Amino acid sequence: MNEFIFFFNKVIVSGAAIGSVYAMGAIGVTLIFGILRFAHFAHGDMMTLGAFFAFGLTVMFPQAGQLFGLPTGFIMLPFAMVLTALVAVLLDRTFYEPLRRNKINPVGMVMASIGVTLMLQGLIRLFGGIEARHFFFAERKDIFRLALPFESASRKIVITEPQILLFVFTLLAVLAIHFILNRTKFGKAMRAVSDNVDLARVSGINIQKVTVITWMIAGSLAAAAGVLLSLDVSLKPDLSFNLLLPIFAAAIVGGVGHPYGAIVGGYVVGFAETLSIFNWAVFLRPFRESLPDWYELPSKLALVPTEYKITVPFFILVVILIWRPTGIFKGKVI
Amino acid sequence: MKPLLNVFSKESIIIIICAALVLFVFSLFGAAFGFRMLAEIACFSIIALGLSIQWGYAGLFNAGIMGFIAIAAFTSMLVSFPVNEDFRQSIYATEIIWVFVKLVMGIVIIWGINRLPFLQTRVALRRLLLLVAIAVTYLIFMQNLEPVASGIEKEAGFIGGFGLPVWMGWIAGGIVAGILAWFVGHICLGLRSDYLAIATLGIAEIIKAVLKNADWLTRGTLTVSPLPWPVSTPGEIGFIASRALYLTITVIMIGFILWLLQRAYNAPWGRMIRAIRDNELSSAAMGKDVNARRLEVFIFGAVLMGVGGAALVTFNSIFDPSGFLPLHHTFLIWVMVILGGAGNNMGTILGTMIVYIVWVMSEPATLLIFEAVKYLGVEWFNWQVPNDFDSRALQMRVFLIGMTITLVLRYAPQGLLPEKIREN
Amino acid sequence: MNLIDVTQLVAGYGNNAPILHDVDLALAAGKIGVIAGPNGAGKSTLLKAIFGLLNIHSGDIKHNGKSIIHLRADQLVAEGLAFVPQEFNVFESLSVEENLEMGAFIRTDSISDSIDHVYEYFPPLKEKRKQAAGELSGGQRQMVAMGRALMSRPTLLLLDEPTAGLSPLFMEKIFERIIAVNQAGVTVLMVEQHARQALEIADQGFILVTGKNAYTDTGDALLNNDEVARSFLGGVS
Amino acid sequence: MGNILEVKQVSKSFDALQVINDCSFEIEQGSITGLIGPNGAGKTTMFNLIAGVFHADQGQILYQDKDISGHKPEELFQLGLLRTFQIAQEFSRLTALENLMMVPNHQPGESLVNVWLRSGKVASFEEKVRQKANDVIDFLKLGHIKNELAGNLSGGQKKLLELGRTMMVDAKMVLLDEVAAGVNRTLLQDLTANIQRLNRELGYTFFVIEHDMDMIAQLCSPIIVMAEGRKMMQGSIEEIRANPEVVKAYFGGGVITT
Repeated sequence: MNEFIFFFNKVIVSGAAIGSVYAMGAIGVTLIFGILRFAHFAHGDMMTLGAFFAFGLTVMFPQAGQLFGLPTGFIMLPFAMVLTALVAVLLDRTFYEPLRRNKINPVGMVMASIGVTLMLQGLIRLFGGIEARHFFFAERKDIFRLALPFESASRKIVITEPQILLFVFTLLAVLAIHFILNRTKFGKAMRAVSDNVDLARVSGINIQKVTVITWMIAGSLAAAAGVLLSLDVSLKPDLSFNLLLPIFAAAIVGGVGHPYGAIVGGYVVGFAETLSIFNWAVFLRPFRESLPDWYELPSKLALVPTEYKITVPFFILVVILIWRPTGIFKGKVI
Repeated sequence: MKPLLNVFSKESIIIIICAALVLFVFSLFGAAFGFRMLAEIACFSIIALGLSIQWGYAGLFNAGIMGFIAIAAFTSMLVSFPVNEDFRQSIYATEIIWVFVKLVMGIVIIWGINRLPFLQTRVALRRLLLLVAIAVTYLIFMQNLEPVASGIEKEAGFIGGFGLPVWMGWIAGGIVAGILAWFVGHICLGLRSDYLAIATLGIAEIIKAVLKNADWLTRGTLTVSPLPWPVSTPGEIGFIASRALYLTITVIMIGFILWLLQRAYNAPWGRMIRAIRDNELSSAAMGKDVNARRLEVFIFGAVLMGVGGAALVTFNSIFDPSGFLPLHHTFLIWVMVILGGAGNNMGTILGTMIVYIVWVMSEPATLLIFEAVKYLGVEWFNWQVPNDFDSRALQMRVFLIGMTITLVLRYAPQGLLPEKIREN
Repeated sequence: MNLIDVTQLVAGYGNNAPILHDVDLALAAGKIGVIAGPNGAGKSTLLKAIFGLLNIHSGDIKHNGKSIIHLRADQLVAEGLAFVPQEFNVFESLSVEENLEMGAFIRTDSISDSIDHVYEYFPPLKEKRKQAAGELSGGQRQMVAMGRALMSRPTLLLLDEPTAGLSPLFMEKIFERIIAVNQAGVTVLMVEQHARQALEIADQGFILVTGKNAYTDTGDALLNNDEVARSFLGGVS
Repeated sequence: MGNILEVKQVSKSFDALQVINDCSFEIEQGSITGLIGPNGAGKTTMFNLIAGVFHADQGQILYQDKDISGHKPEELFQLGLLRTFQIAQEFSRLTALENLMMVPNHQPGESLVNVWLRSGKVASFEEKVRQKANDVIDFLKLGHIKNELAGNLSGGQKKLLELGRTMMVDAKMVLLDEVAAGVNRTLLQDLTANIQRLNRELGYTFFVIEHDMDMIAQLCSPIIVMAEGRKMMQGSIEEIRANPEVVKAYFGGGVITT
């Protein structure tokens, strides 16, 4: 029983947490892919930027959380989302929009987004330094330990407050995205532009407004993912680069241009990561006696050593590209 | 005739600027530093030429140049580094061979299953068997490698090299980079162009992770040095002479590569590549195997990146897996190529010179500016200077690289010297 | 006054050589205009030029007396123009009803009346309202496309070969619907390959040849013009 | 003579849209067969299926008695099956001459090894290719623009270049997708004459999509009429004009000249 609780803590809770972060990032990437038709490499740094906005606000008003009984960083989340959304729109206006007007090819756009990512990285580290920071410098991070009503279960299920907030927020975000895309005029227009941009134009849809809204959604979700992730672990400026590959993998696994696919893809990648670095020896230990003598139980029996975690999303990506390039849900662009 | 004259004069202006920059560096920092910079520029030029043909000739977006450089540098180190006698005499020398023999056997079995005649029609069964075989091979390999690897680390440090001549190492580095390109290209070249960028980015990170963590192979963070040089080392004949010699070798290599490139580009091969870039649909209808040709260009470019990368790391004489940075080893090179003009060899080399000199000079310049800021801040506002101020200041260089990319894309997407359009 | 006035139009794709040379076209409000001519004559090009999708080298296009050559597509829709392209004219992943809503994007008032209106014009769409437009047959798609264009309550409807690829039966239905739309007060300008049938319902016909005006007259006059009949309408009648 | 191409019960749909619907026909070796039908009847899709751009959902396409469904365009090219495009697909940044010179496959100069190590062989073959390209250019009377970038040519010149590309190799069968569109009358006469000459002298089989009925009448026999994704009838121009069903579906006011 203890082994299952261990498994639950290490794989299910952690996987769901990181999967939620990937999902929120991937929604943004997939929307930009669908509507503006390029892979946005600066997405990871928009996440970091959002987290830094929230951190800055937390440092300025460390007491704000006590008013609501929530972590201050979480209270600052909406502000960080708004700020990042504005930055995203601004970035589009300054850097991407002129290139679109020049009718540059998608690869040129990808390269421009790499330019943007370097600029953001430079600025973030210039002002934020390069060391890791913690949101909980003034308050305590609540960690819940739930005991299970079984005799054999002496271990407890561990879940942190930021993780719970992350799950709740992701659920709300997904519902909101669903509502926006299927019930609002601009959400439907986003789907229309993603489907057929020329027809959308002649239908009188204002592509510019749709673009702005896309960036606002992508930017705010990126900020939310960045803040919630750094609340749970820590805020590192090099957060972005490690997130980029899993997020792209999630978007492609789900089918590019397909927001629901991005959510599924996010969790697929998240759970794949935790499953592959999980130490399966834990499950074999209870049977130590019954194992054959020649088999020496290793202390660590993971599919992938922890330091090679980055290979997991890549491996998933490669498998998908070979097996089904359109992703699980049939994506738009091949 | 007039446009040709214009291009010529533009080219010569840029050459004069480059020469002036070089002179400036030589006079300010001395000949030893100057030759070092030139040798590095030469190595970067080889890498940049590789990118220039991938991007300029075939429009392939390689966002993982670092991976090709790193794996080539490792290969070169492995081939040319002196033999580690501790390892050679330990039992692990044979055991590690066995581990890899088992791996090869596993791969042969996997390949065999894929080819089994009676499975050709049963796709689901074949997939299942393949999956099981891959998983079993992988697990056995990992299980077997683990003790051997830690044994090597404990008793011998790392496996050392083969002690072969450096030039063989460079060639081997190029070949391995080419093989890597074959794998990546095979998967991605038929797909949308963005996917190649994502995949290469991932490959680069994975190679870096492996090199950094496989201590038995690379000594990991302990780094391997000094790497043998193809010419006399500074210890023997002094900095200026040895660096000048190294520069000579790399310049000869560039000359040879340019000859290869010009010749290929002006031949029917170049015409075909330009045709494919122009109109994929029509090229395919004219019987050109578009994907195979793209793969060819991708591999060709990767080989150059590998050779250039091996030469670059050899010059620095230290193999440090953590020293491979996407910024330095991928995006700096991108800036060189797009600023200089993708597909134009001269432009690429001149772009490399300008960007690298500016990059090198930007470090002292940035620090100088930020010192001034710090001074004023402390004097006037009683500012609390963060203790990592200098390392923060250097982030401005990252910003500048990013800024250059976006500005060039916007205002000079063809680069300083655009690719020339041939007329018969 | 004419609703749409094209004068001395020279236009083409990008900076390439122009396809239309000094084309004139004028259509009064409430009429049906048909543009016909051999393939490659620039019929669709003319329609696209009116809808701002081409590079206009010289000449002018006036709608209600106001020059519209510098307007963006969404501004043209606001001006009262609507355009149905020949191909890819529905949002395939959106439902029929969402397609119609997209046609009304520029409107801020309630659109449910207009949707009901479209269903009256095209009854088969009503039962398919929740279905993705990509799953419909060619004829139904054409209905969705026309319905979508009508949702902006246009005064001028531009149709690019509305009957392409449709069976004769469906072709007649579509023509019938075009007449109904016209009778509701919408001016229609369409490119049609089935020139004879189209000219029969047309008030005004424009025959283009290699990017130039060849014949311009009323529909009946063109049908009865021997020279036109011989060169462009075929001997069978 | 036998059939060079047989299309057997081919169907193709894009998503829910059935474009080709159980279509069958044969093309005789050495003929110039026309393919007409209203817009949207599936003519260009049929071409793309034969040329390997798309693959049929159902049915077979036999070329010289060999099943070619599933072959890629470059493989069909090797088999002597060439096509031109409805909208000219020139190589815009290559000169007109280069547009022709790039066509022959397996040129020694297309292999990097040859380029670097066997320059003599490359140069001599290149000379032959250049000669041939010049001949074709002269044949098409395009000598004055041979060093122009193809992107700067007029629509008609691009079409001629497309036809010229098929003359650079020994094609067996050529699919022409609306060569006449946008070509002026005098040039069209040349084009028609060239097609007939290629057919007569070199034994090319042509399969021609065309809207210009003048050209069809002058050039093609038999003519296949497609409507709604399937073959409606096949016959000579007179037979087709006499068929009331065809007249209704296609000519009933369409573009036809007598």
